[in-house]
Amino acid sequence: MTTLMLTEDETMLRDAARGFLDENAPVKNLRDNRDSGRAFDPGLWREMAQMGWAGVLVAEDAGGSGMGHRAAGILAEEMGLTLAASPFISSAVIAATALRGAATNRLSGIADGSLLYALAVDEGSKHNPQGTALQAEKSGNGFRLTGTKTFVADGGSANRVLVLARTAGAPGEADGLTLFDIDATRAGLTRQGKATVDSRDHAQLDFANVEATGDDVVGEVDGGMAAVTAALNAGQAAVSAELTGLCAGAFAMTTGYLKERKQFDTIIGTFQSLQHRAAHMWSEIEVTASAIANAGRVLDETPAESELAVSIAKARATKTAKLVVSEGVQMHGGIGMTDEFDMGFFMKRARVGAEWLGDYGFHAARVARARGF
Amino acid sequence: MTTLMLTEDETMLRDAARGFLDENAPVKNLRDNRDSGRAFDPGLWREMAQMGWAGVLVAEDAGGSGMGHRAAGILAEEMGLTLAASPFISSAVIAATALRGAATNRLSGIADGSLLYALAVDEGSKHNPQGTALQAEKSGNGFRLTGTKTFVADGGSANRVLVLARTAGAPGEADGLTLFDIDATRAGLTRQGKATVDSRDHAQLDFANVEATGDDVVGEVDGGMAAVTAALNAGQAAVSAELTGLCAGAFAMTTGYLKERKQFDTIIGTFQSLQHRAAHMWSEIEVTASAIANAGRVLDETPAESELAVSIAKARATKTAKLVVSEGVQMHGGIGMTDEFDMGFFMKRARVGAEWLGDYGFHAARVARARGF
Amino acid sequence: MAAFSDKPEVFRTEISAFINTNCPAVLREMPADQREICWGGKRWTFTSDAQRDWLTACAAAGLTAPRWPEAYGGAALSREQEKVFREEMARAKAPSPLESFGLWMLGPALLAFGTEAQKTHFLPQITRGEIRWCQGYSEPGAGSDLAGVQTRAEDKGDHWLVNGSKIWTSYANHADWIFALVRTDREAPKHKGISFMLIDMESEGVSTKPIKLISGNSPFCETFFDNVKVPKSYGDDMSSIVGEQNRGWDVAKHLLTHERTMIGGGGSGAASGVLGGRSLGNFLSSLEDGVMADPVIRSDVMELEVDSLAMGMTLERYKDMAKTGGVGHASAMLKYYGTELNKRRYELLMSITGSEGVEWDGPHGTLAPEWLRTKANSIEGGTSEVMLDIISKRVLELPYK
Amino acid sequence: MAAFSDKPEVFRTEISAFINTNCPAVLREMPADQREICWGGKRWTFTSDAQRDWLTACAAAGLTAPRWPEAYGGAALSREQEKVFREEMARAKAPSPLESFGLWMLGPALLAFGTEAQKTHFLPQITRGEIRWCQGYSEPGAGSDLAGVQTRAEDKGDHWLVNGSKIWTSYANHADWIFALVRTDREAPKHKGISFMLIDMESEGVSTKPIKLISGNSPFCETFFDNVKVPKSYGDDMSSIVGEQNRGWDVAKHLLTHERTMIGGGGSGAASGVLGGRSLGNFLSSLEDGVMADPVIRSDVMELEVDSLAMGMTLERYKDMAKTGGVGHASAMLKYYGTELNKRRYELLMSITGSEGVEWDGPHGTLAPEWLRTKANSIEGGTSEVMLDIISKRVLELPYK
Repeated sequence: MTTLMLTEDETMLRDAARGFLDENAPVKNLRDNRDSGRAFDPGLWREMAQMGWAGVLVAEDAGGSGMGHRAAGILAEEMGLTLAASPFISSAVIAATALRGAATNRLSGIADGSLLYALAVDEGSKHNPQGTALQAEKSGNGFRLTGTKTFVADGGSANRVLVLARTAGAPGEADGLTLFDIDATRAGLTRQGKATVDSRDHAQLDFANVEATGDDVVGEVDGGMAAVTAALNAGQAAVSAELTGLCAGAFAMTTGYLKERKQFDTIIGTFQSLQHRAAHMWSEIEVTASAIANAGRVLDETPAESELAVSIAKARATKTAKLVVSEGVQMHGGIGMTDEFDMGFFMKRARVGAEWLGDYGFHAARVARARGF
Repeated sequence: MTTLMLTEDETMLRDAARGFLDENAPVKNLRDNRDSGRAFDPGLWREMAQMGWAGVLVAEDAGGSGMGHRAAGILAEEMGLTLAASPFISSAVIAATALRGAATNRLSGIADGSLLYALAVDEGSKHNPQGTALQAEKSGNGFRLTGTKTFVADGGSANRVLVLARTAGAPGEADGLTLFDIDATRAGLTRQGKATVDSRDHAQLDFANVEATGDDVVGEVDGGMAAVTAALNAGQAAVSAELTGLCAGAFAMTTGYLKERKQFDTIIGTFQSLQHRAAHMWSEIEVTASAIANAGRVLDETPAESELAVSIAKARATKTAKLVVSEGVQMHGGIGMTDEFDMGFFMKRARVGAEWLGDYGFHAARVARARGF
Repeated sequence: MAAFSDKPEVFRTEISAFINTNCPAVLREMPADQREICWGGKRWTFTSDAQRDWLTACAAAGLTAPRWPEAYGGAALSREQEKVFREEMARAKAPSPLESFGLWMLGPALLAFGTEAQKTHFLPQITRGEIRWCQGYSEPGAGSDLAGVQTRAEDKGDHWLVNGSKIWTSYANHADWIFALVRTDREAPKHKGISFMLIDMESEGVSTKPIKLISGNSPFCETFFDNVKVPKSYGDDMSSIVGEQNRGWDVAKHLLTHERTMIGGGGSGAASGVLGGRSLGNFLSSLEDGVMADPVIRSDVMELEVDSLAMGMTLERYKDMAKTGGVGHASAMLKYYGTELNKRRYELLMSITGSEGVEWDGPHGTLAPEWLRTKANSIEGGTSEVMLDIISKRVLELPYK
Repeated sequence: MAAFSDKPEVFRTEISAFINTNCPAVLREMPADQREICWGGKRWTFTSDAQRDWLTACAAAGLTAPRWPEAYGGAALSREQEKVFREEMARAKAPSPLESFGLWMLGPALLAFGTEAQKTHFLPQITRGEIRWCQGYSEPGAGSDLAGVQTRAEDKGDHWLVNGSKIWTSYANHADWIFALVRTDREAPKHKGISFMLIDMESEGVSTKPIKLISGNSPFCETFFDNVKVPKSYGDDMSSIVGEQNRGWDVAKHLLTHERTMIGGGGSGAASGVLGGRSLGNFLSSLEDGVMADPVIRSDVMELEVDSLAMGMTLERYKDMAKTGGVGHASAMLKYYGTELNKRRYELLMSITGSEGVEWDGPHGTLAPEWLRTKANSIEGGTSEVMLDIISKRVLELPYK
């Protein structure tokens, strides 16, 4: 396997992304988006698409840049650094992976940024694909979908939806699921936006006899888990990378504050207890960064084995982000609690990221299973 | 209910116990016991008995001092402070509680310190009374006991054994157990001492067709759990109290060291990171001390409700002791690692105390059940 | 003013009858989480006639400040009587008639440091809920360094001229008066030139600006003093300064200890917020299946419950200690442990409720803003770091530099 | 001296053949936890002829120090070749032929700071396992303050007269020579008057006293120097001091970084001890039923496994970083995290094994002494607190006082 350090190309990609995002999507943009009630800036997304980010996982012959999962992780990490909001993970990572090998026009639509996908998988408060109860009843040559999906990221702004539905078996069973790729405006599908703490687009999708044809099926009928697994792994790795970038952003803000803030006539960064806590946080971030790099590497090089690597990354990123934002707010004292200051945005996004596509316990349990206990 | 603060009488008892133990059972005695291969000092135990400690839970008309569980906790806590080894918890707390209402001669034997009891309850590596498999087969008017008990505290030096055996049902069931009170020298009972890290008396007891009569039964046949539950609660509370005293002992040693030790030409107690860790430890100890006092209070005043209070105490004491001894060794640096220094004894006893009569998870789960989840 | 019997059994009967007679049924039948706290004050709008009637009845009987002397609007209850009163209130499900910074903070300060005239004038206004007070300690940029007071009061003969600003003044935009630390001697050492001053918020030059928090709410304000004239005296023997001039730090320290114990109490249980008086187990049983099967969540919840119950016992023990001899600097432990515990509680509630919990208006009501609000628990009223400093230096007596 | 091919594929075949030919089957079939490490030295007693033969063969091929130059007893392998060698060793289940402080510590110091004569003389003795070295840094009472060296070497013309004592000298009672920090200039500032000296333990006046640890074992000694005469030179261009006189602190610092990375590696997995190469899952499956049903234990084990695997990736990443550009002070993180993780691992193993784990000679072998031994991990080679100081000041550049 290749090294876990960044290659020269990857370093260039990272630096370019950082330069672009610092200029075009600083944390202030998230605040502006929130205050103006939009989940992301379409203009920014167009520029990202033009730079090849939307097509990072789409092959070049389908119009993408085909840079792979490590590169996707680097981009997600940089977006986390400034909390840049975009449909990147839903469309460019999850949908692009799910539709790999599917119709080229979909993939090129993802790559050029015109198709915005959302993955509708969960139905309760916790990530649980196998728990899918949403029914896809056979009807003539097609299906009718009925049920409710919750916590659909980018579900309000998406123009297409990947939805996991049950065509056989009972909730809890991995078999009998089917993945559909449908237009978000299809009759019977209503979308209800949810105001979440991270000020991003999350929606509840209600399906009432939504018609789907055999052409809408991704992968095999009753084989939806196989169709969605690679996409989930890719998405989980990207969310982990975003969270790790978020850690770096919140941590840099915190150490910056420790170096300048005075209390009792002393720079607070000289207080040894804060120094040790900062050093501990940095250690956690470093260890997590390795897991993120490894997840990208495994997804690119031995994708069949990626579940363990991805779950280590998501578990670590979730836990590390919680530590870093909690310490970040505490070390900032009162101003960290004010809406005027950015630290709160990091805390809120970390909480949503902790739940998206599986929380700490979900992934830690997957690691345990993979490791034989 | 009465206050959780010490009453005047209790303060006097504590001060008297502390004075006696400081003089007669400092940590050095544990070292001497270990180096001479004995689990406790019989002379010391005689003196304890003469002061009424062995009869702390035995009514005055049976020769005891009848001071109750809070007093027993205070004594156990003081013993923990200097790691004083004695059969106190096994005999004076557990057996005295199990035999309450039984033959007076047994109780007076406990009170005068001549009867040394051990409770043989567990058979695996974790506390689990209901898991008892040791068979008590009906045989004529009596029983024949066959099976193995592990981790029997004071099992090597006891002259009597309380043994929980299965007279009906299957391992895992609470019903069908019977508690027997038998002589430790009875034919068919072999005792194998185990060298444990705390240098105290722990033994494996093997029963091969050991005969018992109906007179040996404590409580009802098949009602052993009822007979042993009060004793277990009392024992768990006393172990918790001992661990809390152990915390106080280890913590005092550590803060003492912080106040005198120099490194890099500075008293290490001035290092803020160590100060904050010490302050955190002290906070944990204070919170645990409340739980200990409460367990004693509930055992004395509303014993039927004691399970929750006792499990809170044992869970807190176990966790706090682990923290305090770990930090104690770390803050002492190299000398904390040497056998010559006493801190290691605290760490070793804390580990054994963590397991004795139920570990953290056992008691936390009991709290959860009592609290409705 | 109702007078209650000294005999314990009679007292219980009397107080129980008082509650049953005077607390309107509508208040007692309302679920705890839907009750609105009555804060009082000139601009208070009662949420119902029942709320007004209950306050009026309690104030008349001295029961908004049960332990204060009758002369100052209290009921002069003993500790034991107060305990019985609380028990009977809980039994009757009667809400507290009045809460305020006047009852919690200024009252205790006046009782300890005020003149007879100050007490007679200000305390009954508090107990009747007529005047709502706020606290002006912190200043912008000063953070934990409360003694770094820059707001200055210049001696202008018959009045003080106050200039400066305060931050983290709770609900200053709703308050009628403020008790504030101001610097009355700029030459004296840091802790020696501060006075504890009572200022009418309607004075010319006082203005407030709410601070929006990450929770979306604005429980705090910035409060500005721009050439505010504060009379040196509000009447005979009634200085606008509580305690001695330039000794306001003593008053503030006294109150800080008081405040810490109060804030620490938040850590013990489920008194308010999303749990709304429910036990954690009760809340958990309302969740969808499967969540509690996760060993990570289950073990975290178990640990939280153990620690919360033990903290409740600790508050009980410390209250008893405070009654006999006092707890001194050890109160910093209650503040530290209680607030950190409350943060853990809310982190866990967020984790348990998953994607529902992160909704501002989700099925768990105000959980998300409450969660964010808890992050301030370990900052306000002295940060956790300051508490640990106090414990290590004052309680454990670890050496200074 | 065997010469191996430069071509990767050929090299793999050759090295694999070498191992298969020279490593006796009895060593390769032995369970990992029953193997005894070969430490070498004048007084070494081989546990078997096989152990001796394997050392002899490896030493002859330079493979006890694969990356050292051939002139000094190494095999001059490239990084890639060394990796292949380790892979083939693992595949063949061949044990390390030799471990020693000479290979780990003194060798790297001599390679970086030694004269040609020092290297030619001392290094081959190390690679052949003829001389066993120990490290003499710490002194009684100095703790983390390694530069607080009191052991003094007085200049007596042709020799140094050494007096003082060292503590925590690993296996000094089995060592033939010691590399020690001694003060050669008592007037100079703390860090400037120290030299890195090589001393024959058979010299008159050297004595050792094992230190019994809480684990019951004595891996460390106190080592005393009582008027020990150390020649200034062991031969031409072969001073008894490595590097410049009075600049021994540079040598020591260089080695400390090296040591930290090595110790941190202990945190990543199950290389040794009670797990004996088994995975944690494998160990857990050997336990009695029910233990893993406890959510507290289960969630702790899951967390440990996640962190251990991530730490393994981190060691890999840092090794690669060290190869290109170096990691500098960030190595302190590996030491800190790795040792704390290893302590967690053993606390958990003790918790998992319950009443069996606390037995000195229970069913889990040496678990109890290993557990106690891990407590030293975060003390030796720089305490966790020192590592956190290094990270905060050197890596994060948080301000000094």
